[in-house]
Amino acid sequence: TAQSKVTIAVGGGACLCYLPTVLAKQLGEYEKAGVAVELVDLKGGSDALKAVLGGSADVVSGYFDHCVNLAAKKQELQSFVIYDRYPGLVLVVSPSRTSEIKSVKDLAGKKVGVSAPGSSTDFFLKYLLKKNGLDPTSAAVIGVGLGATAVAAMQQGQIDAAVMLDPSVTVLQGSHPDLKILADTRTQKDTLAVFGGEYPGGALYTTTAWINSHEKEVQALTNAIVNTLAWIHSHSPEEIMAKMPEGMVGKDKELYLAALKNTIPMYSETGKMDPKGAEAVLAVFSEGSPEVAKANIDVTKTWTNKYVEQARKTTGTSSK
Amino acid sequence: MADTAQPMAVALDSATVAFRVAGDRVYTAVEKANLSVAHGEFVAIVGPTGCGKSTLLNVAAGLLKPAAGSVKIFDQPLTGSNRDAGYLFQADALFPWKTAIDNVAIGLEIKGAPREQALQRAHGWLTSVGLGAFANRYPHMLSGGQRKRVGLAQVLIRDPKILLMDEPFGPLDAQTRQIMGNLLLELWNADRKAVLFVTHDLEEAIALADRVVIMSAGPSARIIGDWRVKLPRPRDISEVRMEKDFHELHREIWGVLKDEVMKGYVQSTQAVGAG
Amino acid sequence: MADTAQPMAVALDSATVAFRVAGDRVYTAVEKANLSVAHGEFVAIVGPTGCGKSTLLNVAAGLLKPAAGSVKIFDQPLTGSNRDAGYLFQADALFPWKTAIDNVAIGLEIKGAPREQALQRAHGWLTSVGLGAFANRYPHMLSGGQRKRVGLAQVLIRDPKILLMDEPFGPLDAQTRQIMGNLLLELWNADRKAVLFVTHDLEEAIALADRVVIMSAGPSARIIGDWRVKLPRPRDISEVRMEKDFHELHREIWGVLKDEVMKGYVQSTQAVGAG
Amino acid sequence: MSRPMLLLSQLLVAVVALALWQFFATVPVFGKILLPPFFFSNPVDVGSQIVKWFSSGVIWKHLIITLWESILAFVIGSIGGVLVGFWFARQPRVAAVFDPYVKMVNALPRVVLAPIFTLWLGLGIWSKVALGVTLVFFIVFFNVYQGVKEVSNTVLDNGRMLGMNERQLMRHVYWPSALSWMFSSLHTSVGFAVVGAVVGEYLGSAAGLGYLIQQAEGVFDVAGVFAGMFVLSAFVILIDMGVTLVERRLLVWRPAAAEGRG
Amino acid sequence: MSRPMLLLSQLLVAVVALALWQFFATVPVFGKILLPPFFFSNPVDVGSQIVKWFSSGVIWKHLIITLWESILAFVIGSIGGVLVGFWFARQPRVAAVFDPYVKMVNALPRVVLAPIFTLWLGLGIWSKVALGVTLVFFIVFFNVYQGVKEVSNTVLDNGRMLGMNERQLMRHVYWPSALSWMFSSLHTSVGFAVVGAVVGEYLGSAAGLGYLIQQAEGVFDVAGVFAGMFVLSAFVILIDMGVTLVERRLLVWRPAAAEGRG
Ligand SMILES: Nc1ncnc2c1ncn2[C@@H]1O[C@H](COP(=O)(O)OP(=O)(O)OP(=O)(O)O)[C@@H](O)[C@H]1O
Ligand SMILES: Nc1ncnc2c1ncn2[C@@H]1O[C@H](COP(=O)(O)OP(=O)(O)OP(=O)(O)O)[C@@H](O)[C@H]1O
Ligand SMILES: [Mg+2]
Ligand SMILES: [Mg+2]
Repeated sequence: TAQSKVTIAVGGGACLCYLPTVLAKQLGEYEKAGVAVELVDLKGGSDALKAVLGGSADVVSGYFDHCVNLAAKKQELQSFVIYDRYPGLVLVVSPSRTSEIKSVKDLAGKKVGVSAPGSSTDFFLKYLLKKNGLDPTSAAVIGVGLGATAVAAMQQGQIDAAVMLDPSVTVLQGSHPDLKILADTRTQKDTLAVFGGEYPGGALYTTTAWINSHEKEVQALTNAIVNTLAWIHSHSPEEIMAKMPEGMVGKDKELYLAALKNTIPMYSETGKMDPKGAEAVLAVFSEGSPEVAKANIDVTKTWTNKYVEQARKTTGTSSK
Repeated sequence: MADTAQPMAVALDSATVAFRVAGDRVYTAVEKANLSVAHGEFVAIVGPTGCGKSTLLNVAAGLLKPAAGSVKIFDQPLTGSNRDAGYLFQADALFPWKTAIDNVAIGLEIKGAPREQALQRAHGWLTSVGLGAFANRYPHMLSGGQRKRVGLAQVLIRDPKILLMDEPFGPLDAQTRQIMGNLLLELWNADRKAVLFVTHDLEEAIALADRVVIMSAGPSARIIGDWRVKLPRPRDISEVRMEKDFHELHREIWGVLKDEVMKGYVQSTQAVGAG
Repeated sequence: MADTAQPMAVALDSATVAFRVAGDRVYTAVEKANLSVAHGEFVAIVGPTGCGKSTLLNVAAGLLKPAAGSVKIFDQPLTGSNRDAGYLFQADALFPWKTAIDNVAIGLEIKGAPREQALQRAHGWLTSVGLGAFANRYPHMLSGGQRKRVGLAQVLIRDPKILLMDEPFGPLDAQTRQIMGNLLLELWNADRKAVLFVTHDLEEAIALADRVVIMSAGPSARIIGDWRVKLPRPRDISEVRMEKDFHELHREIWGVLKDEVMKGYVQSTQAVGAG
Repeated sequence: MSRPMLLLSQLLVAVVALALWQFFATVPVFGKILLPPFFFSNPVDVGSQIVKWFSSGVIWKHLIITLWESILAFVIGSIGGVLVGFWFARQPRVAAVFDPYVKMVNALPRVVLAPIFTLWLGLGIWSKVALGVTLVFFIVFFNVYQGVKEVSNTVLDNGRMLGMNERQLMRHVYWPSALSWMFSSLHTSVGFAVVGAVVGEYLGSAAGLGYLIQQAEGVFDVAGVFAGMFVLSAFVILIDMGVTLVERRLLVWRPAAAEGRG
Repeated sequence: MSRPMLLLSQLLVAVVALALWQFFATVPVFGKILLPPFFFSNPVDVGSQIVKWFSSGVIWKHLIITLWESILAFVIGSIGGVLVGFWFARQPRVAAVFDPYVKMVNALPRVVLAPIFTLWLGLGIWSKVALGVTLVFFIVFFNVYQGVKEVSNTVLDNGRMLGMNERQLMRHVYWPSALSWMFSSLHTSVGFAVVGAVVGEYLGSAAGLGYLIQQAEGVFDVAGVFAGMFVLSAFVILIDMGVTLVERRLLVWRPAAAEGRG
């Protein structure tokens, strides 16, 4: 059959949280499933989303929370496969403040870095503050990005804490082994503690209209991702790294491997959405954004497990 | 002064020209100048430095609008620049990015002449002004007098009906001046143009012109004299100076001019509101 | 020619000046020129247009390096620009961003004179050249002759030991020319400077100078004549022209010059490798 | 054109542009909205956002920070550009040697340099100023460098013959002669100074218009993004007017443009 | 300075700079490494990265895309700047009315506009070209606009008196007179064209040097980032040499700089 072409906009391809999308391409899973995929890197999740809404890409590989967020803007987006079951957001204390800041409560009146004001990291911080009985606005939010700027700001103590993602966290841990971590949603324990259930991170999602008119492609993409997830959980981190393109691994292979080991538990085994997780996303965003809170969002419309279930039937994947 | 039956090539009717100097102050350079040049007439303007000769030429060229009075070219009020006139500027006005020959040829090219032909004729003109061998030089590689001659060729090649010339022979030696003067007279004889010719050399003015106009010193310079030169045509510039009439006229005009210049010198030093 | 016991203010020793024109071709403007000006001597240079007068002045000013030969100023080889000389350029060289008075005062300010005093003396000089009332005009608001006179004041106010003047009175009327000439002579008399004065007006050259130097037509122009003017000092320019010696000398020089110009005219039209 | 006429025409242009924007953002043309509101918002929303900012006063803090950064970037970058431009123009050897390096540095994507600026200058205003400076500097530098080289040879020779030393030539000849070149580059770089400051804030900051814009962008509030950009642009006009005033003052000596004569 | 001498000096500067970099990146001064390798890498690593890219040939694909984008941005932006610059200079009314708007647009942070370019032009090269054009255009525009206004009044009057119509004045007077202004802006904007292209890629793309740099940055591979920027800058020099060649050809008529005379 003639392969249909799909462009996937990745919200920052270097982030380990998006690894399954790239790995699927490296493993040839997309071709096997019958789609030709082009991966396009964008600066962040919201840029990827805009590329899809504007019609220059077909599918977003990014954080599910945008689907909920945009439901408030009357944009119908739906995720069809979830590859991160934990969000991977880590609240880290600056090495020079380890002694002062012992818990989230101590963040009141402090400067906390997020990737950008209004981003997922920002909402996560606000949610944590609220959950710990603080006013969500009691910490000064500073946008520092996710990369070297954030690391520099942390190392120099220009900010007191930050919400970070891998590999930045691992980089900091490398130079500061006793790095103080207040919440680590790369792990099941903290995720459950913070959100009370699995909390979806990276997912493939797109407009409902596109899903409805491209069922075949959606199914193929789902198959590819589900197979890739199975592959990840049946191989060692070294084997995974060996499959990744050299540019994405970089020269510091040990760093990459360490970060990958930290991240692997976060990848979903099934690709399915946990309905409680979706509710949690709505709860988090309602906390930070009055607009979302007011919008009466039906969160079940923002995701579907239909294709994952179909995938599991047809491919008979072995993972449980 | 000139008879008005025939259409005048250039007719300034009580033209006043004022310049805005610092702030709101206004310097009246020329006041109520009446000057007309008949078709085929050669008029020379002589006057003390800074009196307003270039200003009058600019007005006739349409580059400067008089504050009061009218300018007519062949009986038509002048608007915009004067399309019938060729103007040899007092200052250097060659196109620095064109070689001498291109500077001359451009006048024809603008009218749509094919480039080949324009270049050929331009070369002829350069030779006439004694610069045949300098055709490919850019202006900055020419001497002052050479640049002036390229300018002369640039104006003459267009064969305009009215010639405005501002000290065209200023930076030339006496001998070259005569050669150029004769060249000009020859052309003018062949095809009578109206010429308005500014010079500081009274002898040159008399030798060339049909009429010599004298301006008073500024500010508010006026035309204070207008002599008809009754020497026979065609003239040869070096020979005409030998004639008795020439010397009489020269003495007469010089008498008026000399006083005027002295007056101007004193005036301009004290003039109120000039600066 | 001039006696060499005394130090020469300017001494060009077989100076050859060549310009690179298009590509590799070279145009030799002046060839093996020997010219010296003694301290306190007034030398006029006359020659056909484009022969190389300005070029010689540029060499004496240190703005142009001769291809061969030496230039000495007060017996010192000249390197860089000539600090002892004041140079009135043939082309317009005023600072367009300075008013007339600032243009004149700058010569003093550079030497460190207080501004107040510089302005006061500049005003005196502007008055001397007949422009006292135009002190606050920017150059583009002045007529050609007015600009030249500001330039004159700019050079003279510095009181340089050597004066290089390139057609300083070109755009002035005959009367103003005489006034300026007398001004120059007066200054020169009071405090003998070495003057190198380019002009196209042979009468002016004789009336002003101690020596008149004639150049041949280019290319490869040479100095072909050097006349001593034995008219008595101090002179008044308009009166000196009445003397018999004046006329004899004029006729003599003119004879040489006239031929040279005609030759130049023919030559420059045919010169090989000029363009 | 008289002054009121001019203002009227300018107003007209603005009104027409806003009307077109409003129209294409709300009314479908051939069944398609040409300026989808998700990307373009619409003038009414943007306007009300601006009004809200100013009436509540929240904007001032951000605006002042950004303006301050822009002005610092503009001043430092211009002074640097002018100085180095002059220096290069007067030291042709230095210029020849460093020429390729200057051009190389000018081609570095400033966004990538942001972490280094943060490292050196922290997250405060100075890292943003630095980003702006790297834009302004080159624009001014190249123009001043060329401007100094364009000095009329005759006027320069005259300066030399009047006995000016290098410093005096600079002050009395090169500087005034290069002024119109400099001002041309200043008009360009006013905008770039602001861009530098905003992009710097966008890459990491705690306040400023870039921060506001980024915040709006994070929650897909396009009206907020556009409002931020409008406020920004309006203030650029103010700074530019300042530049024009200085320019008028310094260039009084220029003949009026040829337009005025015909 | 002779040509080999010049090249030698340039080489020397490069060597010294690299040596200093290597030194400060590896040897602690007062117990502190001044250029921490995490942010600055070191010349050896960067060099070996470049060598690896070229020897394996992976770089070519990216390089060609980026160069192509830069050249398109440069050409389109310059032509646009020249045309609009001329138009404004010749239509003082239009210029007066639109002047503030041009300045406003110039102050928009291009980074924020990226999503709109993606919307209109897709994720391919054209959205990057657009970003570059918005930088190049303004730099060229402001200079050409000023350059046209700087035409000598006398020369312009001469053109008029020779009977030139507006088109001929443009070709024979304004254009040659504004050329040196134009070229000055072109030298500035070569760099900005590349910056535009790279930033565009950096914000979203599947190939190009900006993509390489972004990838390297994502895994904290500073050597990769610097290597990308070096390769970029080197190619800017090449484009600029092309501009200089054209400039020399078009400006043969200029007197040599005053330097050559004293
Ligand atoms: N743009 C201007 N602004 C103010 N005054 C001006 C301007 N142009 C000329 N003038 C003044 O007008 C008067 C006449 O100038 P014009 O150039 O016509 O003199 P001119 O007779 O040609 O003198 P010259 O023989 O020196 O060339 C002069 O006093 C001059 O200062
Ligand atoms: N930069 C240059 N490049 C080439 N040739 C030049 C250059 N400057 C001057 N020349 C030539 O050198 C010769 C002498 O020029 P110069 O300016 O000295 O003449 P001049 O005697 O002052 O003439 P004029 O009386 O016309 O001012 C001329 O033939 C001129 O064409
Ligand atoms: Mg005049
Ligand atoms: Mg000369």
